[in-house]
Amino acid sequence: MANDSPLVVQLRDAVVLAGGFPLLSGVTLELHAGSLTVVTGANGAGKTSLLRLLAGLVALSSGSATVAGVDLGTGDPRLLRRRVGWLGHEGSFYDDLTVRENLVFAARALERPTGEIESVVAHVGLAGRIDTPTKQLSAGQRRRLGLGWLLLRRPQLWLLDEPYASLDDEGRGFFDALLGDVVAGGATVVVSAHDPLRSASLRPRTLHLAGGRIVGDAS
Amino acid sequence: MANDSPLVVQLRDAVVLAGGFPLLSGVTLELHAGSLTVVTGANGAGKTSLLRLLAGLVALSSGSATVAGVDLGTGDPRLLRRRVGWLGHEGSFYDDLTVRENLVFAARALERPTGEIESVVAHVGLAGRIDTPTKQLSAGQRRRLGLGWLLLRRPQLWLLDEPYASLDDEGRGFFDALLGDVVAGGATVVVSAHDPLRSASLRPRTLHLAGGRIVGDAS
Amino acid sequence: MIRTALLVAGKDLRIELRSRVLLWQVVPFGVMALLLSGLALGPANAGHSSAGPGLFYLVVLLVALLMINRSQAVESTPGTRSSVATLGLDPAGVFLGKALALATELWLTGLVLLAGAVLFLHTALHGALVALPSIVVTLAALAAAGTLYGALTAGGGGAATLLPVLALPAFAPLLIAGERSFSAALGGGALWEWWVIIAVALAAYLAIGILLYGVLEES
Amino acid sequence: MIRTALLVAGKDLRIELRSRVLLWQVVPFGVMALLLSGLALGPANAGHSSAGPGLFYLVVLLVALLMINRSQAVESTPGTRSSVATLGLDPAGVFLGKALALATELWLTGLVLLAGAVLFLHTALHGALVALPSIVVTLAALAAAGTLYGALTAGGGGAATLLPVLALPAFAPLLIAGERSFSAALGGGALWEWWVIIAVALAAYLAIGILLYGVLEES
Amino acid sequence: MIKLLSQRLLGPVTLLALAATLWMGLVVTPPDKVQGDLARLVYVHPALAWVALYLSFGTATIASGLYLWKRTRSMVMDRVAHSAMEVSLVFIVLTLITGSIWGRPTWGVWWAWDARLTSTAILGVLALGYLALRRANDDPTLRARRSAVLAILAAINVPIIHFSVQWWKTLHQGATVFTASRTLLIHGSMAWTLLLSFVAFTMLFFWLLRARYRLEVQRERTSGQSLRDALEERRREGAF
Ligand code: HEM
Ligand SMILES: Nc1ncnc2c1ncn2[C@@H]1O[C@H](COP(=O)(O)OP(=O)(O)OP(=O)(O)O)[C@@H](O)[C@H]1O
Ligand SMILES: Nc1ncnc2c1ncn2[C@@H]1O[C@H](COP(=O)(O)OP(=O)(O)OP(=O)(O)O)[C@@H](O)[C@H]1O
Ligand SMILES: [Mg+2]
Ligand SMILES: [Mg+2]
Repeated sequence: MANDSPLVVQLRDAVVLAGGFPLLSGVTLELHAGSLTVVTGANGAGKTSLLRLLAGLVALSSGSATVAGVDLGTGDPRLLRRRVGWLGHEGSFYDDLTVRENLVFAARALERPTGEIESVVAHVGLAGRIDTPTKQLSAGQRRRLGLGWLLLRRPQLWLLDEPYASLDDEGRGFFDALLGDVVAGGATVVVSAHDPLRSASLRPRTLHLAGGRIVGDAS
Repeated sequence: MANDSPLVVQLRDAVVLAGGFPLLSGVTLELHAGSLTVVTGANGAGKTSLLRLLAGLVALSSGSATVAGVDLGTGDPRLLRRRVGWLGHEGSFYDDLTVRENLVFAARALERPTGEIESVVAHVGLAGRIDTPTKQLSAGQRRRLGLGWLLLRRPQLWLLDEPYASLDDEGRGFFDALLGDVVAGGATVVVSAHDPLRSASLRPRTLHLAGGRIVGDAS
Repeated sequence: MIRTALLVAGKDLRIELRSRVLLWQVVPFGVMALLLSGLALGPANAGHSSAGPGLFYLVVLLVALLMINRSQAVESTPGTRSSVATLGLDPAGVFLGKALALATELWLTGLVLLAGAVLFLHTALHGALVALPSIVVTLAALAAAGTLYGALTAGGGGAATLLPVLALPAFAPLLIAGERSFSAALGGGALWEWWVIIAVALAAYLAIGILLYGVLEES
Repeated sequence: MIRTALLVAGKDLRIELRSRVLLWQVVPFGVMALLLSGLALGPANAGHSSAGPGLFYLVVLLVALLMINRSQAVESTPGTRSSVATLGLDPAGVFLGKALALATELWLTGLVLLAGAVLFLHTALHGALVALPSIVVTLAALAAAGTLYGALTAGGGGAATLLPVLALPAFAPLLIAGERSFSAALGGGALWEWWVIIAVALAAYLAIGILLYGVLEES
Repeated sequence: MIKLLSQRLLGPVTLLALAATLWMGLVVTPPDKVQGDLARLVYVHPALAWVALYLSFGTATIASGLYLWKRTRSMVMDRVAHSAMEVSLVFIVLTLITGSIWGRPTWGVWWAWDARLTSTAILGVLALGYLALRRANDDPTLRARRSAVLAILAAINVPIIHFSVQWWKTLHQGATVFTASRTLLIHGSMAWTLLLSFVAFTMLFFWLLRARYRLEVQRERTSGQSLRDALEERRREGAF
């Protein structure tokens, strides 16, 4: 796949071990800025592990990896983490803080204005829950808060682990629209999913994982 | 809907409160043995709450409810719980025990033979992970273990909260087949889902929730 | 009830064994705390052999608090709670099982601490051996009370910190009684009054646990 | 760095404030522990005013262990870890912030305990006031050290029990120095040697934290 | 009619009894030979202690027991237990304060590691723990169950504390201060005043208990209203 936008992800034979077990058993991959990639594969294939590697949340055991300009072997993982946004399986906030307080914390941490927060919250459909402690949110509402958090951050590389799970129809529609926006804005998006993306207008590259390796690659 | 099989669920104006907030704001519902019901609704509509009420995991605040022959207001919730099976958002086992140990514990607790365990594990596709501690399983593998746990139990009332989430294609196929079996065997199944069921041969009753109430009911 | 108790005790002990927390963390902590309390009192008081029983029980208390926390933490991940609840285990059996597991752990730790007291605090070996029966029974009572208080404070955010507040007043008389009869053993005598307190406490906690543990579990 | 520190400290204190754990649980626990240590020592020793400083610091230590656990628990739900990691906060700032929040909580609790010591242990009020500066600095050092050790043992199953094992040896010298200078204040004197130890410890822990907290956070 | 009257009269009569105690204690009775006016605390402190330890703790325990017994389980019992425990805490604190005030001049210290003092303090922490547990649980049934069990646990604790602290103390210390104080009570007017103080503080207990209980009922009534609002609002959530 020829592409002249800069490389955002460059993995070469990346291996990730956990307690002697290879989560990733040698992944070679290049992703360009502004691309949309869907990672599929059976349960336990290594999708989440790949995303975690790209987020700098697990350490590289062998091979080489450069993500968002940071070498995962030698670079500063903090620099990398500031450039990626992560939406995981679990809700991912301080459970005792409210929706608003969590977002204020994130905004301050990233030195962003806090003025946008209300509109972001309304955007993801949580306006009625803005002062509810996060631990009381339903599964889908947590997901939505996760999206709000990313919207506020607007990272360079979006890593989304099964984003559709527990979102309702309207949420998925919103999510698809967001994805289009983000990619058009030049950010790179990697999504792990068991379902194909719903929107026909998004034409993602699809990677198929099995046994911790890429075994299929279709654009 | 006329039906002469016995009633398994009978709710009348059921209200469930959490910290003054109505998770369910008055649900009236009857379900017969051998029925398959899908509960849909927007995020935060109350699907999980309804399932938790049916499992006896949250207390009824007002209204009346009888589930599997147990009155939720006055009956013994333990009796009810022995009759229902629950598959929740979260993995639901002792994280430090292996797949096998968890299932052995469940089998012993229910006074079932432990001989079936190996075959159940193979059935849900975890044969290679039988001696892995549960906390190391991937999201989908946890779901599969949850299904295995239910298979072993064969409860009278199955309560499944978004079972498709994080299952791969093969897992979903397996799940659909299981659902058919279970219903045919006379058990009652309630599933919360954002997607319609995949199998065309299953003809579920679909309840639509909004604001903690049932606002739509289609067979 | 006994069957359930053994099942639950076995499960708890297996989890403990797996994590090696007892060996690597709790016991060293106990020995460390013994040394530290000696330091806090200053050489003049600690060298005194009369301080032995008091310090022994103080440290046992600290260790017990840690272990009670762990014993409850195992049960209280949200997913685990729901799934295990639907096994409908006999609450009296669960109580006895958890208490038995806790007692076993306390007995083991107690032995090591006793050795520590003999070595570091100049407690007479002979006296320590004479005191052994009273220690065994006191620790059993502590385990029964601890299991109850653990269940009382399980789940919820600040539960782990609430435990010591509630449990300390309950443990105080046990502490005193144990300490007194230990001191009496060192002095060569035996004080039946303290035995009465310890035995009554053990019986009372066991009875309350068997009768009321079910009330605590439901929620 | 300072900005991050204030942000993090504010967040931690807000979470504490929300749960009221300090007021309702930690402070009563401290008072109870004071009473209990008095009991464990028996009336003869406890009545002695010389026991005051030792017991005060012993209880402070216990309270500190509780609070360090809480301070880390807030960060260590799996989802929270990933999301907050991708904020890329300055680790030195995070360290300072968490230490500041912890110190604030310790100062407040220390005040209450000091009052308790004056009331229950007959510690001279004047002496206690003279000792106040040394107590403030010692508690700050404890907070800095505690934050470091907390991060060291964060996550993982047995973390809560591992903490005391590691932290107690580090706290021992602080405890001794604090106790000595408290005793000296009661005697009307001031011992600059102990001040040196406390100040050096504070400076060392702060320096280590600022330099190395980043290393601890990654993993 | 009698019920209404007793409800109406409880407050005023309590106040009257307290005023009478005050007048008897301060004016009618003579000062003590040894302790002087300080001895007048005997008309406050023991009665407070009685209410704190036995009356209110006992009420809370019995109400909790009734809650736990399936046939008498109701939120009324839960409210009574809660109210009684709160009142108990207030009285325990007052006992501690009056005791300390008394102890400072007589024993020379605010606090001594005496059996009775220690057990009172422990009981105070128990009551505080009970209230803390209530705060830590939002769900009303869960809260009611847990706190009822705690009250029962605390209750078995009370005799154990009593005996252990007693025995433990007699092992370490000789004479107690209380036998000495008892000799104070020979004079007729003093005995009567003491009796009156017990009656007055007992009535005060019931008055406070009732007020606290009513407050709780009131609170629940308003929360009943807000519940209806909450239900309305929740139902509307889906209706767009
Ligand atoms: C903080 C200090 C004190 C506390 C916590 C305390 C607590 C109590 C308690 C709980 C009782 C009720 C005992 C029962 O009825 O079983 C009581 C009774 C009594 N206390 Fe105190 N007390 C304190 C100090 C004092 C002092 C300093 C004096 C007098 C010098 C005193 C004199 C009495 C007397 C005369 C009674 C009446 C009951 C009897 O005669 O045994 N108390 N106190
Ligand atoms: N310490 C370990 N020991 C053994 N196996 C491990 C360990 N840690 C993880 N695993 C295995 O590694 C794999 C992790 O895969 P990962 O979570 O990346 O899967 P996934 O593709 O995201 O799957 P899913 O679709 O279920 O989310 C699983 O098969 C898991 O069982
Ligand atoms: N204590 C509380 N205070 C306020 N709101 C609460 C509280 N507890 C729960 N909620 C709200 O109650 C609803 C819970 O709904 P529930 O979890 O049943 O939703 P759901 O239909 O399963 O949604 P999802 O599709 O997201 O899983 C949510 O709107 C949540 O915000
Ligand atoms: Mg995954
Ligand atoms: Mg849900």
